[in-house]
Amino acid sequence: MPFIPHTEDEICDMLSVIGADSIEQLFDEIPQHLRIKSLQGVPQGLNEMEVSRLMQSRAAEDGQPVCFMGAGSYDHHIPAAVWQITTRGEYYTAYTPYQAEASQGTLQLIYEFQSMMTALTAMDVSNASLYDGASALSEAVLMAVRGNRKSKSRRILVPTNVNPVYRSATKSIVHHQNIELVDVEFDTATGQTTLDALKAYEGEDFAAVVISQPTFFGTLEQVDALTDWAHANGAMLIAVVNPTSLSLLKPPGEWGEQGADIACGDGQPLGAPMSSGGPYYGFMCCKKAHVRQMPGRIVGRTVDQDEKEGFVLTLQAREQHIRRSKATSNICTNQGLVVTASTIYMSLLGPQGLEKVAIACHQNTNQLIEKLSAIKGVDVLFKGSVFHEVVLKLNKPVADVLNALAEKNILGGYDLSNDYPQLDNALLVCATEMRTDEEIDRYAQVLSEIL
Amino acid sequence: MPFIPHTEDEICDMLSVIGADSIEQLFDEIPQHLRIKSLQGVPQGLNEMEVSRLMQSRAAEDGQPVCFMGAGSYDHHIPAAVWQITTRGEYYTAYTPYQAEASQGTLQLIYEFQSMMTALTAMDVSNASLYDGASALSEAVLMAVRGNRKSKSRRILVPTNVNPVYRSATKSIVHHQNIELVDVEFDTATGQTTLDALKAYEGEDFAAVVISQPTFFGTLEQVDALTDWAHANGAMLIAVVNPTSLSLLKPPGEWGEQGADIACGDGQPLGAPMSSGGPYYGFMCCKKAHVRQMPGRIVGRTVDQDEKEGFVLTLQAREQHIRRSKATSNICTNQGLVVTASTIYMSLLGPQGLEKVAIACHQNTNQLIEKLSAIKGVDVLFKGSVFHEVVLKLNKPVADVLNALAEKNILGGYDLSNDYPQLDNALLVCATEMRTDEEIDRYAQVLSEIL
Amino acid sequence: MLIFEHTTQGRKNIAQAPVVNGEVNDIPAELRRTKSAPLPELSELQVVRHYTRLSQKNFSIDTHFYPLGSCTMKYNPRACNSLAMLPGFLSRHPLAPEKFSQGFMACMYELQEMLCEVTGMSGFSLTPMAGAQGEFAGVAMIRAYHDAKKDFDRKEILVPNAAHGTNPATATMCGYTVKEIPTLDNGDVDLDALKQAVGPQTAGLMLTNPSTLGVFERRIEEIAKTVHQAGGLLYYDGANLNAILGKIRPGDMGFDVIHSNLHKTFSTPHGGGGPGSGAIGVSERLKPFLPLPMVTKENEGYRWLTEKDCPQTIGRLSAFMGNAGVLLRAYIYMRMLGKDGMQRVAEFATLNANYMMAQLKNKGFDVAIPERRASHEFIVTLKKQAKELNVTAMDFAKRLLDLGYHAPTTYFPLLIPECLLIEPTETEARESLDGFIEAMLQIQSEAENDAEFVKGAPYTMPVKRLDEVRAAKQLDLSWVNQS
Amino acid sequence: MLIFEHTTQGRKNIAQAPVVNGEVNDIPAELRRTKSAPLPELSELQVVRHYTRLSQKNFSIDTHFYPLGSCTMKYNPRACNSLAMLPGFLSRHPLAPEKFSQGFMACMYELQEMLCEVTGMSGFSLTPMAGAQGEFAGVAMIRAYHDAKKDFDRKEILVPNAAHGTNPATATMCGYTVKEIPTLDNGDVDLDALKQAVGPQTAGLMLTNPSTLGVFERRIEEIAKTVHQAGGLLYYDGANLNAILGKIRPGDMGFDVIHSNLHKTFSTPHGGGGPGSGAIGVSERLKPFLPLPMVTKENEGYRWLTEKDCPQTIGRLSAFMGNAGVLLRAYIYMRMLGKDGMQRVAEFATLNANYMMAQLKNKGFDVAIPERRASHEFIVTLKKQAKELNVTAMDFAKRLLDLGYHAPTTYFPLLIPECLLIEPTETEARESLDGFIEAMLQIQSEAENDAEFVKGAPYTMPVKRLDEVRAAKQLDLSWVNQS
Ligand SMILES: Cc1ncc(COP(=O)(O)O)c(C=O)c1O
Ligand SMILES: Cc1ncc(COP(=O)(O)O)c(C=O)c1O
Repeated sequence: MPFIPHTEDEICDMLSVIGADSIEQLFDEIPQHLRIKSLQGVPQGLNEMEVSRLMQSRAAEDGQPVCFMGAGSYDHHIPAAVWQITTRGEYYTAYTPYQAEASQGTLQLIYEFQSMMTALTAMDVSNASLYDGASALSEAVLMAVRGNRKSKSRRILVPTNVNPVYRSATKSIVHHQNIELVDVEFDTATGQTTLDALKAYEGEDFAAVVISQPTFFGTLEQVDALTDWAHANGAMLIAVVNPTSLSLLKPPGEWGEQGADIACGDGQPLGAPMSSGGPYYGFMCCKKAHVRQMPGRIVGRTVDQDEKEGFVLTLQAREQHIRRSKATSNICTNQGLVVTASTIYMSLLGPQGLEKVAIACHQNTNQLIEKLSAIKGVDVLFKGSVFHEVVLKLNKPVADVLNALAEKNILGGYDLSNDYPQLDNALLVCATEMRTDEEIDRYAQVLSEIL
Repeated sequence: MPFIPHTEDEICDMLSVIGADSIEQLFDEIPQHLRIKSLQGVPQGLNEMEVSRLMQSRAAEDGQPVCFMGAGSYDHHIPAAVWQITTRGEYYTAYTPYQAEASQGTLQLIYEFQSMMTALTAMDVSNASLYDGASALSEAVLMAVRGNRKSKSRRILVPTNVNPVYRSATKSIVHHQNIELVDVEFDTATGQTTLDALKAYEGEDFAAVVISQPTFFGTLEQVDALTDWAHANGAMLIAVVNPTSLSLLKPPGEWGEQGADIACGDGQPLGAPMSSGGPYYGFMCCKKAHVRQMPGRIVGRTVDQDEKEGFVLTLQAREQHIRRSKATSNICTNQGLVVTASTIYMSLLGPQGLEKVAIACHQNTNQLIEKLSAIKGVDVLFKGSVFHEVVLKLNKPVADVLNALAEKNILGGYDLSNDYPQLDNALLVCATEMRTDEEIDRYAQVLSEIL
Repeated sequence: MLIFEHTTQGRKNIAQAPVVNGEVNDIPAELRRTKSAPLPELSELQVVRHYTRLSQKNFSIDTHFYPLGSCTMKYNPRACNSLAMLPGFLSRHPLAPEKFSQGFMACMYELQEMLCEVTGMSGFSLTPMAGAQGEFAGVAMIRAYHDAKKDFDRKEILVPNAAHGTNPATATMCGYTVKEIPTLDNGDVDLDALKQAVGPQTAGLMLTNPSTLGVFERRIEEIAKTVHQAGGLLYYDGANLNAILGKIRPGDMGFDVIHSNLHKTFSTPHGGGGPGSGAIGVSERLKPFLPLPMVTKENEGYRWLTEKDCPQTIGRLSAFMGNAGVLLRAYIYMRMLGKDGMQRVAEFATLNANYMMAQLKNKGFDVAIPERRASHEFIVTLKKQAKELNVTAMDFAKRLLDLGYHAPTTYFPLLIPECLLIEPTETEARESLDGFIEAMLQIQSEAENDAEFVKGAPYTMPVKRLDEVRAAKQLDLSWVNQS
Repeated sequence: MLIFEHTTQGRKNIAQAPVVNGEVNDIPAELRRTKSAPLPELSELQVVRHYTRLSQKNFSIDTHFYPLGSCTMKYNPRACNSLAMLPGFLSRHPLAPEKFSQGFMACMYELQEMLCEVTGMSGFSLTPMAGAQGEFAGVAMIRAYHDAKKDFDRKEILVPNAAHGTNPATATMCGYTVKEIPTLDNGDVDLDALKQAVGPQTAGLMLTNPSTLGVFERRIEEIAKTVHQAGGLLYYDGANLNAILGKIRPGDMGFDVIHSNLHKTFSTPHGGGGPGSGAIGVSERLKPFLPLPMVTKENEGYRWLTEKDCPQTIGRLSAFMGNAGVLLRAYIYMRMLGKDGMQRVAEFATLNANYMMAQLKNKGFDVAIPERRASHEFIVTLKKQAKELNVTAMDFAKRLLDLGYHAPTTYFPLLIPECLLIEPTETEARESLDGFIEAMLQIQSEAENDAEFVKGAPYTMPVKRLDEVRAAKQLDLSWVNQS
């Protein structure tokens, strides 16, 4: 019996303490006719050696192509220390820190995480994580609707250059509460959200405007002007940001006159492997005034009976286990372990290291653009500078090109044709700090052969 | 500066405390003309991302053939928990437990290790490890020469079916002290050391007889008779044993009337990966009477000032840091971390698990023998049962066959022709519990195509 | 000391800094950051040492018995960790083409199938990232189902008052109002009250069975019939699947939708607060509404189901496919257990709980529902101790920490005063259970002799009892904005 | 509690047991084990919990400042661990054919080359598995060299009395007698005594430079000349290479042979007692004698040198090629440091040591050789404290543990009474050094006010001072044979 320590003698003893004849008898309150005898569809158990063999072959099956794909998940270097420490049993196998005195490790770490996120975003406060970037945006939208004192509207302006899956997931989540996401089209020349596009909505009531920096296209928004527009129109400003970019780009807390009200995004670039899409984590920061509307756990610093510093979960009255149907969100379990990894990641890189990662990504992407756009049949779709992703226009259907690249062990990028059918043969590519000159050259070489 | 935390300000401060103008000045006692300016032949440093890329490609380069090779290093399953716990910083980055009170983790673990080794070998005491199996044998030989009160001889009888590298390494190490290893030829029909072969030496004085169980050929020795012969002739009996086999085979403490005097071997099969040959560890157990002749560290259980149980390094008067030129050995650093892994390995498997590993190895090897010996051109060289290795006789030069197998991703075994030129086209093969039926069948299939 | 307090300005850890060439000058100044972020500046050694030492301040399964009721703190096999973190899995981009994802997709497909089998449901989606998101998906499907039938008047979700907080919170998120159903003293749902409560406004009932009181709802079939006859659907909160794995299946009990907390029953680690996975399963009639993505198997191999295949889906809940790494761990665990191992989970979880309950009862503790079988967990109530000795459940909990045991869940479920909800799980040896019982007896005798001593606990933790009121009043949530 | 004491007889951890079919009946009964070995019987959780908790009872670099002189306890980069444990390296059989080993062999070859460069030697063998085995190889080569010249009368090895114990012990193992050379008060070797000692019986001199007293031997060239003129060879104990890396090379100082403790200078972890690596380098004239195996590079790639290539080799010292995993870690570390990083090792190791020495001196502690520069380490002597306060170096050491610092090396080198040999290493931040100095001052003041208190330390460790006499007298070395 894997993982079950009982011996026959112990079972007998324990049953006699209980006063039962058999383990079977312990289930006697369950209606007999509902009982099943066995789980036909589940295979026989494997021992660790066997399951290792199975998983090793499954993991090997998929290969490890050179990754030029971003679109929400990024191939960054993760220092070895990050996961070696994160998977220490004391972090890995602890529960949510409900017993604060026996959980100071996790609690202090979360406090440090919150501090780092406020440092990075220049916002006042941070929570302890949400599920991922998409769910963070949906929670931000719900929070804005709850929290905007100037507006009673349940409408939110969302540019279509925000990650399309974030938009669709947010819609799945918020529409039950009669919240409406209103599309704002991007400028076809620059990929940006323009003030002109917003002006069409002037005078209407919106709870919030969402702005993504960089956009899903990698392009950069005029964040100051857009933020000021939102505030001038009584809307809150929700910033969706890539955390890697924040060492290079103006943090949301400094956007416009007053800064963003809520900043959220996906923490994956800060120490989480791409790992087929998760676990990542959603982060959320906000202005202090809104902290009681924030969903998710929050850790506060306090003192113990001897005035010694310590950490606890705080503002729990917002949460489901106290407030139940009136909670700010139903979230309970979050993404604690990934937050642990991320906190260690940020500490190891420090401000300079993070800035260099951002610059290296940016420079590699510029180099990739240079090399690829030199190929006949490849054009850069949008004018203006990008952070670390760019949309290319090809002279052939993107799907075919990606397949051909895949045959050469290159993950060539993300095909935009499903999400943006109006953009013909558009391909979103990315080069993080991980991509070498040789890999970029080889991509260009292979692509030029394909086109 | 990788791994150096000093900032410019700190350097200035620290120098001023020292009263030096520059770091350079701290080297002013070194004769100037001997100083070098830089290390030309060393490449520029790589950051972690770069060195990861390098090592990943180096590790991938060598492939992972299916292993039918033993000859002193065995491909066993290692539970995931073993190295995840072993590489915890508290074990991985501690020094030798000189400050006992701050090292109870390591010390208790070694005491447990010693206990497990005595359990496995049925000997009285164990040390905390030597470098590897070969160095353990050489230390055992030195120990026997020191410790045998009945004999003043510096000669040791060593059957040639003992691992040839162990024999040659032992010779390299002990010959400086005028110790002579006397070869005893094995029986060509069985691969065993026979009493007849020993009888030739009857009446001569030997410090010890070495017996390997199983032999390098995988065959089994008549350990009772050989041990009794050694004792009857005033020699000590040094057992060289494979620890995996000890769950199945009679432990050296029970050989013959009195048991072996010293048991040693390589601990690799108990939780250390093959890893190109190391780190493994040598283990050594002996009768209580000889404990003061034992080389290496030993941990003892004792009490503290409050009579609380605790653990310390003991009998240090045997060791080089106290006894200096009169120490039992020069060994200082041993193989502590691998001992840690091994202790966890044995705990995870337990007596039943270890026995099953031994049986599975044995059964797989029998199956391999059956399948391979059915091929025309393949014969089993020695009569009698084996543990988990066997010598096959091929009808073609072994080197060519192994090359052909390697082309098909099979590590076919160990070519005996260098060590035993008298055995024509002899190949030593091994199947541990890791080998599946499919792998064994495939080996037979491919081999039959080659021959 | 905080990591920020180890900082020295200007310190660099260059082993982690990529090489950059020159300056960035193609990004307009007004879009650039001007001051570098006030993040800590440390050497690798300092970081490693800080977080290694910090970790030692935690209780965890790997270090302590952790009988936290409703949380199923069982052994997390180390193999699940190392195998889920094989480089091939870690480096797979979530949007990699299907052709290069067959190994991963095979695991996900088989996981879906196994979950269907153990729950008795017809379809499973793995995308929800925790129990609460699974609940959201489930209730959203209930709503989609009624909406599809143009049955727009069902505006209410019924929830027993013993339910976990996520249940009512979820109902609200899905736009429903919540009506609580009382629980009888014997732990069963008050069926009469339920019958009164159901009606044309009922969208569904959310139920945990065994309930959070640790007893099996014996009249589950009647409850199901009651709700179904009123046109509502039945939601199974599968946090407690550990109690019934391989013994009885929610699908067979009549449930229409279930989420399973894979991080409980299927032993993926809790990680100090997550990540989890709330995979969601449904009966045939709800299948069209399952959230995406899901994996399907066709002749040539595995492929993702998209909105085109599933036009009625409630959509996507996450950017990609949920917590893939957690799903892999659950998959590996299930493969290791196999069909027999799974049945044993329920058997030994139940044996351990009933043994502890019997022993504690024998030694004089009051259990909440003494006449019933415990399922995988049970409740001790310290009402008597609170009243007579002024020593509360909280005091017992804190003192347990000193004695080397993580406290059980306290003050949940809310119905039982001064309660400890105790869930030992199947992976704990009798030695741990007996040790815990010993500790409870020790505290009881301490409480009788010196109540103040118990009320001052813990004494051996890194901190004593913390001032939670001050934490909430004098908010200090970030070092950066504090100092 | 010992792991054996958690045992329950008959408990099985089946996840770790391979499937076996039937009985073994082809092995004669008299060769079989009859009683199963009395090993512990536990569940995985119990094992994981036991060894996780046990680990927390250790000080280590990852948790504490560990200024253990002569041991070079520096940061062990986590990348070295994970990269040396890549599956391709771990699963490589040591006897795998060269054709399938080029990746691994390239690392070993480049490591040999880099070690030659940093030490100024002409050839390196990586096979010795620790410093002491490196010493053995070195002295054995000295002997082989003299033997090859038929110079059989050199029967003596000279060793300064400050030397590490492995030096004289090694000389004995190689069949030599040992003559100790005194050390002057200023830390230099007594050159006059050396001149008197050398002669036709001198096989060689073993020297550590900087010595274990933490000072650089200024007259090294004269020493070398003295020994060489007498026909002896010079052995460099390279345990202390950290002090001089990239600043001066043993080969340039005139040494003929050197071992380098890769587990010190090149940061492979000490693992609670090993494994280490004592790679051995030689000047041109000793090259033929190097131990095997070694890697060489030829047109087509890398290959192993065998006895055929090296007929004069002293042979093999291990079953395969030594501690390959340790060598990989050292290789990775060296590649990360690069040429500049290596120089900085010596610079900052020296800066840290001199800073601590200066501070402790300023605060009133006696250092052993106050007029000299410290190298990478230095010595504090507590002779005064022992005499005046009856508080010894051992007492300071134990009390340091309470204050969160691992004690320096105590009572070594043997020449200096009541000594603490302090080696901070380059990877420690000033914060650690200052904290240690504070702790020393605190203990000093405790000693002045309440000597008994200090003598009772430690108070906060898992145990108080242990009875070593009893340990050695009432030998208890195995649980199995005790109970
Ligand atoms: C009964 C019950 N339902 C729901 C949940 C919510 O699950 P999660 O924390 O994964 O969101 C939990 C666990 O916290 C629970 O115990
Ligand atoms: C100066 C000196 N020489 C030799 C050695 C022996 O090295 P090892 O312990 O690796 O055998 C050591 C370390 O212990 C040492 O400090």
